[in-house]
Amino acid sequence: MSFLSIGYILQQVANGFILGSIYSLVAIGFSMIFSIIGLINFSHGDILMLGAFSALAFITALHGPIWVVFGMVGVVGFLIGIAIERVAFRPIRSAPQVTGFITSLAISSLIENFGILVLTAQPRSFNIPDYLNGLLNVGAVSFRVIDAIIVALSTTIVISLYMYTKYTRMGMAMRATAQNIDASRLMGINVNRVIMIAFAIGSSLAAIAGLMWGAKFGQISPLMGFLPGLKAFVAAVIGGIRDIRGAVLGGYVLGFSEVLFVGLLPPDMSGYRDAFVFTLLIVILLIKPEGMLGREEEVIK
Amino acid sequence: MLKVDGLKKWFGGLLAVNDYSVRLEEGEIVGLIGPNGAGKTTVFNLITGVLKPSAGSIKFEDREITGLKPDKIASIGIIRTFQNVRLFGGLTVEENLRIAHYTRHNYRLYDVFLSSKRFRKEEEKLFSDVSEYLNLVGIYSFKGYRAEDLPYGIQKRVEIARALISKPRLLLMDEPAAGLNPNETEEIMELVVRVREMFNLTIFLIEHDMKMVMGICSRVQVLNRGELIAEGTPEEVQNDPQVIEAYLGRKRVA
Amino acid sequence: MLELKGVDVYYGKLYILKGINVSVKKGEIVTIIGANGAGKTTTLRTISGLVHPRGGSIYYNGKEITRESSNNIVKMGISHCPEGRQLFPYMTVRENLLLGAYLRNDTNAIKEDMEWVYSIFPILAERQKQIAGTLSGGEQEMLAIGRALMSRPKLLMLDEPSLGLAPIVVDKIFDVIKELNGKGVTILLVEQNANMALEIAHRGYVMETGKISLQGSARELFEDEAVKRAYLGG
Amino acid sequence: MIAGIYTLVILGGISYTMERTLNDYHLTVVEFLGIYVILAVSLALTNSFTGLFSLGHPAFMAIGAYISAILTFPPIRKAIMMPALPHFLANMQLPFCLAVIIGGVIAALSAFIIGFPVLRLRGHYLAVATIGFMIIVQVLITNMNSLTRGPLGINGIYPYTDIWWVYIWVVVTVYTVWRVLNSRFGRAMLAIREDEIAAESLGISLTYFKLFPLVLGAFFAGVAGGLWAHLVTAITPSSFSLPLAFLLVVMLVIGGKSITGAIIGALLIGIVSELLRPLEMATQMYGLTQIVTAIGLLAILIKKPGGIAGSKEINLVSLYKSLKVLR
Amino acid sequence: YAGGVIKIGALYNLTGEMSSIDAPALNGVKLAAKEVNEKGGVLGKKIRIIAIDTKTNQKECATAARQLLSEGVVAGIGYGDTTYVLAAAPLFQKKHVPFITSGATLPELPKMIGNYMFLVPFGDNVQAYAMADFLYKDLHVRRVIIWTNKATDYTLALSKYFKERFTKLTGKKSILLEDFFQTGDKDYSAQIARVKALKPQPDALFISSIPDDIGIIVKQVREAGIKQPIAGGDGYDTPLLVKVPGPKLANDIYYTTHQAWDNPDPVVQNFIKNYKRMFGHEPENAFAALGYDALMLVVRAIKRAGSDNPAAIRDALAKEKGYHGVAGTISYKNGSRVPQKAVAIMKVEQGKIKFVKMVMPNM
Ligand SMILES: Nc1ncnc2c1ncn2[C@@H]1O[C@H](COP(=O)(O)OP(=O)(O)OP(=O)(O)O)[C@@H](O)[C@H]1O
Ligand SMILES: Nc1ncnc2c1ncn2[C@@H]1O[C@H](COP(=O)(O)OP(=O)(O)OP(=O)(O)O)[C@@H](O)[C@H]1O
Ligand SMILES: [Mg+2]
Ligand SMILES: [Mg+2]
Repeated sequence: MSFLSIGYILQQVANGFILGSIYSLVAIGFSMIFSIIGLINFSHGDILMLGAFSALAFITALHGPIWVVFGMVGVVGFLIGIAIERVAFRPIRSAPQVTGFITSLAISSLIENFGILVLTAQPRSFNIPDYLNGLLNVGAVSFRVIDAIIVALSTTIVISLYMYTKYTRMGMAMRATAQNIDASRLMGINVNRVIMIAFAIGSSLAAIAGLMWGAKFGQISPLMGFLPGLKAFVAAVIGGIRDIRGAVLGGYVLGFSEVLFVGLLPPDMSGYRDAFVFTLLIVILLIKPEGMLGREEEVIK
Repeated sequence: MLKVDGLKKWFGGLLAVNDYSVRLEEGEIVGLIGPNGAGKTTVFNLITGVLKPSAGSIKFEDREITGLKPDKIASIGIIRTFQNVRLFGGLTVEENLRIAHYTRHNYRLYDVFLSSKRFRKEEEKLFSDVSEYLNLVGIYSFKGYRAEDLPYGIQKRVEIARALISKPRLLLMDEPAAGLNPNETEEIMELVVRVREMFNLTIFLIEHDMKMVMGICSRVQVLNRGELIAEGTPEEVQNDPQVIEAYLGRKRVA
Repeated sequence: MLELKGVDVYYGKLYILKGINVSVKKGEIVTIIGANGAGKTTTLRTISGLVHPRGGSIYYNGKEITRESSNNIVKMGISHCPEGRQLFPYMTVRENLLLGAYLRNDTNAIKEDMEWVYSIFPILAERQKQIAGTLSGGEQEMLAIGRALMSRPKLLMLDEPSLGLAPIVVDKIFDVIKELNGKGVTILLVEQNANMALEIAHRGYVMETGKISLQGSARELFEDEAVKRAYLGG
Repeated sequence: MIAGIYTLVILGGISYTMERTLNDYHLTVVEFLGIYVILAVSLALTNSFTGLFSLGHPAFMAIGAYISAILTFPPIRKAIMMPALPHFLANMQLPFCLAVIIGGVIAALSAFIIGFPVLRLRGHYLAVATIGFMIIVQVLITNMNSLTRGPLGINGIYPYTDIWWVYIWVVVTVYTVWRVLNSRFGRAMLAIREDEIAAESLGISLTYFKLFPLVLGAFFAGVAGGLWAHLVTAITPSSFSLPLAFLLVVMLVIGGKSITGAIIGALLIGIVSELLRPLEMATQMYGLTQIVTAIGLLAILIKKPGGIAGSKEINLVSLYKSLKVLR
Repeated sequence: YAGGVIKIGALYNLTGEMSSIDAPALNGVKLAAKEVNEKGGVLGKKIRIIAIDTKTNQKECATAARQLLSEGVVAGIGYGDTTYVLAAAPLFQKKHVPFITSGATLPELPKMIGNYMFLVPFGDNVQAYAMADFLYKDLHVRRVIIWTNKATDYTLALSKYFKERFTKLTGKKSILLEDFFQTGDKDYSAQIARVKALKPQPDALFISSIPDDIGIIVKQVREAGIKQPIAGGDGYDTPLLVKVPGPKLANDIYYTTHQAWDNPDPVVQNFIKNYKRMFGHEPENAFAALGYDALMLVVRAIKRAGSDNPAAIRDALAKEKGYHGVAGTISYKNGSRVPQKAVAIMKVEQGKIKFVKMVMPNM
């Protein structure tokens, strides 16, 4: 095919990378919450939506520099995370995992339908200052300033978060809580606080990803959260949920495969894209049943 | 009845079991002892198919069972108990035993739907068996409790009852007396001896309680760092200097 | 140092601990013995705040801790080596030990203590980098004990520390308990190996179906006919 | 046995009365409730009893729905609407009952094929794989225009589904699952749910007893899909998608881990949205139903994390005894 | 109102994915009902709208339709998408109650469902033909590429008719490339790259999209430096078309729709004014106008029939000869229940939407 030039492929790789960066940011937040209390949090995507709308509000009201908006949205997500954990998830913490999952569905439905009631279902445009839309060219590859910011910011966040969980006391406490709550208590870890912080950080990342989403695609709506939420779940699982690096990897795999399947399949096959993407993901799982970075270390005694 | 030859198991760089062999004759109670981390549980895991051996062969009644899946091996008649007790925690004691009755049923799916005679007969037998085994192990009064709510000691007994009700030919017991006080240990010893006679069982036993090992085993093997360092009657093993050094400690000899 | 007054504990609707009174004085080794299901484990879990009593109260150094959360209780110097090991299965041996010292900041002293634990259980030193979930049963028990030691407790509660250990290691553990006690650590010990427990303890309690049925000095209990018959073996 | 017959008769009587007295709308609501019961009870096989977290039920429904719809469709209309149908299908028109069963069987067959590789996965890994399966089925239906008419879907399906078909299938489903559960097969499933390793060590084959509930559940999902198609009369690829899977899981969780629980959950979820509708119509606040339902759901979960029925079953015999119907 | 009420059912997906299309339509219906009632109702009776949210779910459509029918509505109005009409309308047909879809544009609908089914908008064939004619004759376009959302029936049908007409005008080779995407897609870089790689370049891009996606598509196409005209159907009738890409990028876009909002016609301007008064904002999209027209059509039919008997209403509806509505003038001719009405062609220039002309393609 004529369009399969090197430049074309490089461009697709770049696009996959940008998309993957957003996905992995959503997924890492998802995976943080998941790994600690085993909660599949389907309201994660709706927090992304709330982040996007609050970003829109800040941008319209403030006209401030974009990094201030990023900061404020992060704080909003942080607080939402704390609130949701307190009200909905703490009371059912000792219940079976699937109860938490259902709770998150209920929260998600609450947020979405409140969103429709208050904001109406109409999508809104999300316009960012012009300089962020400027086109950059590197060789054959072109992208926009906001894309560069997205990639840089998510990479930074992902790396610092990894460092945080790996090397700080709080990070250690998080990993401990993830593995054995009672034992963590006995070590003197304030489990409630740890879970709350994990929720807050995870939600804050979702909110920031919401801002990125809006800035990249230019449009947001009260129902926008479903798909990213689902993708975060898929990415986190594919990567291997015990390790937040897995979520990052899963996010990129998902981003790349979505872009590349459209990019490389002949146009009339592109309707099958999602089937290909999910077939690939299932195959990955069959080869590595615990996800790409997961490992099965249960010894039978 | 059981023939194990040249068994090896690597965990990464660690050779957990090295060139291990054993012969069990019908009706015997044989002990397997050794320091913590010697590889005893690993041997059980290899025999029951939970782990795949790195080398070696396992034969049960002249049938090669190396590499078979655990459920196949179990249905041939090799049943085990676990060191860390693996009950069906959310279910009652009674249900735990009913499940284990599994291999003894022959009815088919259509028997179930038609509630055929065969089905009813086998299920009736099941109910009487469950009571019988609960009584045998002395836990009848706990039958309605959820297994995971029970104290550790009772859980150990439930596990034994569960293993017995599936009518094993060879029973592998991993530390049945752990967590029991001396009196309870004695009860378990009696129980083991009794069921061996009742069902003509062969028993392979891992245990750190020397009173139990010395009391009921006809032969004892000693494993250290994956290798057999001694084998013989309880008395022989007990006085083996290597065993004392590595396992029993000098205090106990006195 | 520690005092339980009329403590009632329920699991759901089940009445488990029925108004028990237990006290531990500073510098003592106190042991609780009793049959399976008597409520020994529950007693320890209640003290360390994993379960909260419905009635009665618990005092530690004169301060009421009945409703206190576990992490605060641990901060006060109580360390609990729980039944069933409760390790962090995906962490290495070393990391598990470090978590035992979670509340401490004295890096050098932590290192020293870790060396000390390794000297008690040399096999753990060998297995430093192994994931705790893959340790053998006995190795896990050693790690759980080691982890409890790492917090430098004032009161150490051990729930069946000898479970699954080779005889030579059991002896070692009882030696260590005595040694620690010699250094001023108060000890509350739950053991099935009642003979050995009473041998090193100062005082003991006998528990039966959620009640304290007997208490006294270790010697008294050791010589009590009923205790002998029920718990010490023939 | 006698209790069972009593129940059949009572339920039959209720159905008869309803058929006679209810209007079209209420009858439809009842029929959907029945379909929900079939779905929830059959999904309970995997999700509640075997501990396999499957979200793939809508995929099996879709398969059953499409197959049975194509099979009952009159050849004349097929010639216009689906001209590219293979010859044997184009000329075939089967009775409703048979079509639904074939739909169920093919759904079960697909469960068998997908189950073999995928059931090695556990927990959330399985959930993702089943979501993937559902999306793949959806994509195939969307893109196989000649068979399925793509996103437009199939419409004008004859509304064969009536309260009696629903009644029969509810009874068959509940009976089957109940029998299975109280046999060695069901006990093997419970064992796998509680501890795979221990189950295996007692001689229970994981492969077989994971496949079995999936395939059996898929059969009933396929049947429910067929009933659904012939009740709604129009189906599209998006009729059977993730939100429906979530809805079914919600039923199971608020009901509890038992057949009784699954039935309670299905009825509750099915009835609540209908009951709340007048409120929504009166306030004109659309979305209120979902909000109220969500809050109610949260309340139930916090109060009863194990579900309304927990893992308890209604014992029919003792129920009748306590009502003094039976002596 | 001495004469009581006339119940008219409204089925819309007010929550879920379709809500951005359906919610404005219901608003239009409500506005029309309010206006009618303020003027004394019809036949001395008040119109009561019974609206049900069917949650973007066909099962809900089927139950809600039955609920409406059991409440005795004399007509049903609803939906901006064929899929949901197909679940609800047959039930109305069976009970011989007319169903008027305010927004679904599949021209075969009445044939598929029966003589009680009516469309308010023109069929997709009409608008697609109109656009093909316009591109060919007015813009002198000879080579196009077509992008189609493969996940909805509306977009598939639109592309199908466009292709049919355009190849008839210019020959098969005039379609340089057909490419596809799906509802909710966010990244069009692959499709864009394929357009850019074409030699020769197309004269225009025909992109068949629903309202929720079109803004994002235009934004990315223009950002990538593709300058050719973009053309499409009434799915473009949403503020997002301009707002998402911004006025600079929203340029050189042509689309067909039902009505031009800047049409000085008092019917249109009053509608906008009253809508704003009632709901606090301007109509979100053309579906609002279509919903308004749908109810007005029913009311006119009731008046003409002099009865609120559903069968009588149907007969009167079928005889509609020139209702001058917000979204054009509607008449059902020759027994067809798809209106013969002119298509408005709009142009977007630097973010400004301009009316180009009305077209009535010969079919
Ligand atoms: N998956 C694994 N990876 C690495 N090492 C392992 C693994 N499983 C077991 N081991 C190691 O193999 C050795 C043998 O373990 P095993 O459980 O067989 O010991 P054991 O003799 O049963 O000891 P105990 O008496 O303490 O139960 C141990 O040192 C253990 O740490
Ligand atoms: N989570 C629980 N839910 C309900 N009952 C429980 C639970 N945990 C323990 N029990 C019950 O509480 C009682 C006391 O148990 P506990 O574990 O404290 O006994 P124990 O003395 O430590 O026994 P063992 O020596 O076997 O460890 C037992 O009857 C047990 O069945
Ligand atoms: Mg062992
Ligand atoms: Mg205990």
